[in-house]
Amino acid sequence: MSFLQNNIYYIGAFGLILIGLLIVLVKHNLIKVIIGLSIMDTGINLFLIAIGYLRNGTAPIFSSPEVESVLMVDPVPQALVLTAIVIGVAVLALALSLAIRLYKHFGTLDLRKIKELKW
Amino acid sequence: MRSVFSLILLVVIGAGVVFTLSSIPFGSTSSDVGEYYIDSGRADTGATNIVTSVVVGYRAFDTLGEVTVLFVAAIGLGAILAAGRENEEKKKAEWEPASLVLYTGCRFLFPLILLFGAYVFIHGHLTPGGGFQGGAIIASAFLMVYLGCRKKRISKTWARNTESISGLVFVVTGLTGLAVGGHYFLSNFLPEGTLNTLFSAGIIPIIYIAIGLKVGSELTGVIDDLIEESE
Amino acid sequence: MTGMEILLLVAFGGVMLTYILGRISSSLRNTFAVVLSLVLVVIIALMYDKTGETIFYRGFFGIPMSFRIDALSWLFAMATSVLGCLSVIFSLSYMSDRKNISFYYSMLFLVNAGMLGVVFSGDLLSFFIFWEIMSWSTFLLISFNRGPAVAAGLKYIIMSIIGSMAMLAGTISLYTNYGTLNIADLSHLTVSASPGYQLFLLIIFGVAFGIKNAVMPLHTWLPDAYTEAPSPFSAVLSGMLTRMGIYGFLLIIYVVVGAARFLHAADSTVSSFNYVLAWLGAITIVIPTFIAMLQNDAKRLLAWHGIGQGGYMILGIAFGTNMGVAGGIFHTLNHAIYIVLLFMSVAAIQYRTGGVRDLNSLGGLIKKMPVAFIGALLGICGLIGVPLTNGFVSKWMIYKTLISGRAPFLAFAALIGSWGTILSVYKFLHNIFLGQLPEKYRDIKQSPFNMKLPIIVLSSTILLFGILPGLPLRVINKIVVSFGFDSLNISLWGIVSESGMLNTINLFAAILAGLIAVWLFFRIGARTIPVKQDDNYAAGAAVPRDRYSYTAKYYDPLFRMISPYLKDIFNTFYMKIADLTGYLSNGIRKIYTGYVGNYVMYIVLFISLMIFVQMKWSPW
Amino acid sequence: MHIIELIFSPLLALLIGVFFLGLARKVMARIQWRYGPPVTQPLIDIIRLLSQKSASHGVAFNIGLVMSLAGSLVITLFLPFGKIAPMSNSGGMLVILYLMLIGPLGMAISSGESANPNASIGISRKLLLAMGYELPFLLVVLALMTAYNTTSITEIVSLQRDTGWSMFTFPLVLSGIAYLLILPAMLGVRPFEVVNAPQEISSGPLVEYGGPYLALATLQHALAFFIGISLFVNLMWGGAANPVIFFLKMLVVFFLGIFVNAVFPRLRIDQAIRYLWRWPSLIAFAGLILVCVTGS
Amino acid sequence: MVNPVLLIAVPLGLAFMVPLIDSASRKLTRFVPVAALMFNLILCIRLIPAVLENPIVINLGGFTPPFGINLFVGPLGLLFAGLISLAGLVVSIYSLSYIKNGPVVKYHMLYMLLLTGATGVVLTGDLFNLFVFFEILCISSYALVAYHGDRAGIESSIKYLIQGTVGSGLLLIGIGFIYGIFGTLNMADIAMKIATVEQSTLFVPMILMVAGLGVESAIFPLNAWLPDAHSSAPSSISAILSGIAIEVGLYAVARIVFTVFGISDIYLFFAFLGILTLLIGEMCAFAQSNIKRMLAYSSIGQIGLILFALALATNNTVTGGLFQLVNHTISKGLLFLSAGYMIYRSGSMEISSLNGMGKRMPLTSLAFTVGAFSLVGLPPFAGFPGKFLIVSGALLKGQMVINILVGLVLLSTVIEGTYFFRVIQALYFKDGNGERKRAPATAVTAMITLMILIVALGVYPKFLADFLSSASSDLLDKMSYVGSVLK
Repeated sequence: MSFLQNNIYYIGAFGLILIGLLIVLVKHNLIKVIIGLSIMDTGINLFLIAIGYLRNGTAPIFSSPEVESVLMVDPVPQALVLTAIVIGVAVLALALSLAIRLYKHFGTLDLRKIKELKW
Repeated sequence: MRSVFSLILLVVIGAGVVFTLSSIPFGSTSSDVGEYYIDSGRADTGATNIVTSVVVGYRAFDTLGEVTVLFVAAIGLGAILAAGRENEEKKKAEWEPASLVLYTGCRFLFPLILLFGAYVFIHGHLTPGGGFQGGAIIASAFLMVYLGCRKKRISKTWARNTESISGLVFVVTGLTGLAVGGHYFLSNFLPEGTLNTLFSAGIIPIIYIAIGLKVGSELTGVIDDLIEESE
Repeated sequence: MTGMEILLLVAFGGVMLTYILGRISSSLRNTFAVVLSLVLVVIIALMYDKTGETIFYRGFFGIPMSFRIDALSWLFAMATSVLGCLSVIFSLSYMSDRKNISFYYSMLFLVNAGMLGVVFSGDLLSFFIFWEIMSWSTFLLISFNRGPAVAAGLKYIIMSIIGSMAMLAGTISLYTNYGTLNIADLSHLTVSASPGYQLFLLIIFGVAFGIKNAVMPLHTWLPDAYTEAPSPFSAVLSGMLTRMGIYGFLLIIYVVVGAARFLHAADSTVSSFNYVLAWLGAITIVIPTFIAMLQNDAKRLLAWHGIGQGGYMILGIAFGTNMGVAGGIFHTLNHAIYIVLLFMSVAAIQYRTGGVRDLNSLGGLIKKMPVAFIGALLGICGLIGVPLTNGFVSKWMIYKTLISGRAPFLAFAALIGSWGTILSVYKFLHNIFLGQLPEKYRDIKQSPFNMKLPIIVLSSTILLFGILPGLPLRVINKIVVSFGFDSLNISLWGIVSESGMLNTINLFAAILAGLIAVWLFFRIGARTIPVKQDDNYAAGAAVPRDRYSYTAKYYDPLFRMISPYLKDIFNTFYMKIADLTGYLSNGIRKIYTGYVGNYVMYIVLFISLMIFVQMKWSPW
Repeated sequence: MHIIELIFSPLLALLIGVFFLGLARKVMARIQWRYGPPVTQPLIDIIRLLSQKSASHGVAFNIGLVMSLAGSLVITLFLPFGKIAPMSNSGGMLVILYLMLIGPLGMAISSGESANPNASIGISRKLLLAMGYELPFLLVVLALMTAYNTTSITEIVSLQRDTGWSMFTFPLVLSGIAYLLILPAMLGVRPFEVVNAPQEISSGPLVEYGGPYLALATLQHALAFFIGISLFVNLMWGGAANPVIFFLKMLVVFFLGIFVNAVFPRLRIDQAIRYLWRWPSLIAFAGLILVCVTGS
Repeated sequence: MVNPVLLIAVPLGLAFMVPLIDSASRKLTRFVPVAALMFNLILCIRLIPAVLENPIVINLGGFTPPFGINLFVGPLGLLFAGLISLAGLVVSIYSLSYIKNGPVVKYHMLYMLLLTGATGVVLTGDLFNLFVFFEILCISSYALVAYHGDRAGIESSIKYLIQGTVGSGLLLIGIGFIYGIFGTLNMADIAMKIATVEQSTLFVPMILMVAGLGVESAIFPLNAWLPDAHSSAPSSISAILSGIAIEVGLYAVARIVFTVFGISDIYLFFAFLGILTLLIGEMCAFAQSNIKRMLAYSSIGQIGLILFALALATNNTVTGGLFQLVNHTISKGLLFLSAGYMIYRSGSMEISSLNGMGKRMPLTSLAFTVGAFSLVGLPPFAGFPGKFLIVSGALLKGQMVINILVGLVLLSTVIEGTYFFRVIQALYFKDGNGERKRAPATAVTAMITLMILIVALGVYPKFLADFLSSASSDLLDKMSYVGSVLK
């Protein structure tokens, strides 16, 4: 039971990543695939935060001088996650605009039908 | 059949990940770089919010890259939507006007959200949050206005100009750091000032304000493009 | 700036200049082309009997690229430049009515320069570079007159790239093993090489030169290339370019691997390689010559003979006695002369009859184009090896080596090859020149002067070398000595060797006397009245005019017996391989199915496969 | 003395050749129970033909025929007739082999020039027949040359003096038999007479020949006959010390040829080739292998 | 001495300024990329002498490496930066006249940002920074592939985006693992600490990162996006993608595998992967009838060859690999540029429609021929020295399995020769209709510069060979990298 308890964050994070991948692999609808990708992104962000987490640590902000720094969480993954989230948003926006254009051209979002460029 | 096969693949990857994770115990990783930032973060950059000191101080180059990513995405989105647009005719969809309650509610809330957004990115180096979060809040304010009162539209050039000016501010401060400061790009050439006061931590607030404006205007531009597309 | 550097500079400079002048005016370019080729001939002639090596370029990763001249390279260079000059003179009028002729001339000079580069290169790197330049410029020329020539050009370039890649592998393996590519040093270093490595070298270079010289299994590109190339160029192609393979074989067997020293040592791999090569040469003589009999297209018939004669040269060279090698080299020279002559006579006929080269629709042209007839007659006599022609002397030398070298079966193949040549070549002469003159060629004129000049020059050289073989043999003897063999006993009129000798002057005198005697005997007979061609005896029945061609299916009884055995199995085999690759590549490209789910599946598959392998066997 | 030999041996050959032609017609007649023309008939015909006018089909028509006769004449210089072998030191068996093809080639060119369909068909038959007997003949010659390890014919003759006729020495027996089987084809006698038999397509290549041309053609035919027999005698029956014995041996071979000529019907050209390439070639091939195995 | 960080800062600043410049004067925006890249090229050339002695390490923000981000400008980094700016400059000159319709301002901004991302990836010394610049490169190429907005462009862009995002996700997970294990993001720091950790745990992060970067650098199983993306993008963009983007991806893979991880017994596997990519690329290209798709598959093939050369990890082969890489950038760029205008004139991308182009556009066909000959590796052109070095380096290793692989390389050259010569024959020796019209001046200048470069490199490869051997030693020996960064 203790394995599940103290690794719940890793399990959660990689659960999300693998589910996201599974969606991308299995689903045919473009929107679902994009949702799968963003699920995978959130999973990765959760994983990064889990890496930097100290057991019952606090946010690394010295709001008042006397806050001591022993129990502070590692700030670097948080900086990485900040960037990762923004990249996730950027790619998501681009994907959705492409989806709009795709629907205008192909009339469908079913990726199995969007196979003109092959071989 | 396909899902079963991909499930097997993912299980194998999961096994590999578990095997690797065994060497990274949860909740007790000791990253010496992280400790260094916590101990000397305030001394080096003057910001009390260590995450901000990492984001804009130590790893400012990352954030510059980060801002460029958003900038690229915004332009890419504009290019893709514009490319498709001119080859089909322009039809104006008739939208029925929003109800009065909704209209006045939005008009009342709009400045408040803007104010809150500004507060967030101005105090980036003191309180949690920063340029990106503030920008997002500002964009949400504009989104609310779009949803609330349909006909309102911000002027295209305004959004684009703030975007490029704030981007320029970021790069120019970096270059002046190179020219003036200890000959390093993005080095903190302004005095750190006293901790926990508004005007402290050298160039970090300036950069964060620039980022806040840039992200705000970019996301608004994105929302604007998407809404224009959906008409 | 030694003679060689000036020569190469002039040759390559000429290429650009011809193209530029071609832009200005065609007559200027024509005169420049002739002058340039004459200058080349003169420069090479001046370099007679000089040996030496100069490094001319170190820019390629510091590997010294050098020029080298010795008797062998001088002979080949001389032949190349003379034949090049003749073909330029010949193509002045032949190509006059075609489009983008300046491209043709510049490419012709590029091929010529490439050949000179190959012949004069002192190290394998510059040899390879000039070899490649020669190959792809030939490709451009073969596919010059569009239509079916494009397929022929493609087939040529594929096989020549395979050959170049084999040579590149060989050159680089030499470079990695010995650190140098200089031919002179290599010949000292390779002696210490293990037999296995020597065999590898011989095979790799053998494939490259075998393809170029169209040895039997690698010959399939040659018939199409010769027939589809513009005729003056197919003359150069058949005369000298394909014989670069022979130059390569000589270089590799006798200079780089230096076989002369231990050729007949019992266990040495080189002699087994030469033995196989000799048998390949023998097969290359017999089968293509009999296939030539089946052909109905004049140039294709000559092309198959090109392959057949290549077999004689390989036979001579592979049989490592001084007489054999000398015979092989002399035959290369002779073959160059008469095959160019034959192609030129075919070209002259094509020029006059508007590009017709189908043997069944020509005939009786002897009255209209006597010079072309003389050229063709002497050409085929050389090809057959009728005494008093140069072909006879070199074939005699090759037979002599085979018989005294106790290889009767090889000699048998060669002799039967000669008889096959007689039949097919007579068909060539008969169908074009003798027999009934068709109606539509009633009014064709003589071939122009600049076509007659090369034909006359070449015919006279055939007779000259046939009667006085000493002239070329002295040079060839120097080559044989440079390879390390002991020199032949050469005199102006022939060769003395321990088992029987050849005296061409006596032979000439005897035949001349015989001719005069019989001519006088004939003259004392009654006067003869010249009569028109269709006034001849047909046992009462009227000889039908122009309605059926009795030259078709000329050797039909023999064809019915041997043609089932003479299908070109190698060609069908290579075609099958080509289709197979096409089919395979069509299958492979199906991997990219177009559905993005599959593409992401490939990525995930790659990772999970790697992880699975790592977890299970952990090879890392 | 050398000069005299040079001049007289071709004349002698011509004489014997014409005599053989006349004798052949006389013997054939005798076998067919009739008297037959006098032995000197071919000589008379030649003189008659020389006096008749004839049509000429152009320069090559004349030169070709002259070249073929000259070629045959030159061969006789190289062939030892008993001791008389005027030029055998300046070219061995290979030269003879190659000189033997000048005759048919010259004939082919001249009759080709005559633009007569029958002539063309006739030449193709002549060359095919030549191809037919050439294959076994080369095997036989190669066997001989390998066995005696020389390409000079006088050496072969002198070696046979001590080892006995090569027909009966051990490794060459098979080659001898093969040579016997192909001899009728080389001589152009009856079973293989299709090339210029009058009954066939108006005597094939000779269809356009009249007057002096026909004379030269018969002379050429006579010389070919002589060369065929003398070559056989030299190679297989050990030549002879003096010309008289050599002539007697030739007579024996001649009679052999004529008897064969009298008895056999005429073969079609493909039958001839099929025959020549089946048994004689196999025997000759076996002979060569035998020589190689035993000789080396 | 000029600070190399300007290589990234100046184009970025100019990119941000483009909207302002555009509102000022419409015409000027077209020349901004040309100016930026000209600046970059001059800066790179000025830096060469300094870099040859010892690599320049720039600490950004004034913080020493393990704590701040540093740029590592060694010979290898400078080679790539120079190559990017050179090819970028030529293509930007080409696209002055090629890109006329559609949102042109956005095209130029995206184009400059793509090249900045590429320069960033090549120069950075920090793992996460590499990821960020890699993202800039990817996202701008997604957008530029869809620039034409037609069916093919959008379809290939969405497919490229999905695969690219999965790839960068994997890369990020790999970086997360590395940070979890070592606690630092600086490449030199990780390289130093790599030995402390047991090798089997490092395998999964390495595979994830290599797969992530591999998607962009077109290694076999991961390159399914490339044929569609390169064939439906505008030709100037496919020239940049083929010439620069995949090479930068390969640089990243090489840097990760050689410098950061440096586990030498995996190199043979990458050699096999390279050969597999080479063969599949060449075989697919052999069966194509669409000219740009054929060139895309041949890019896959060439990348396989370069990966094979790099994976053999001796100074000689890596120099050969880098030489082949430079040659591929230049000649593939030339091929795409000339193909661009030929397609523009003939209307369709089918090879059969290019018949007779030799007469209609003589200079462009000559450019195509020179590019094709150089790519196949015929002597007077730049491909031959590259192939010569790779094969001689590989044979020097002496192992039997390597010799067999070299045999396969030579075999694939034959296949490559076949399909390129087929096209050349279509250009010159088949008759086509249409009037004779030359390509515009800017395109012609671009093509001529590339042609001169190819012939110069082919005839005198020595002046590049010395620079490349120092670049290969920079890639191969880890210790000097770590030493110069964490001195």
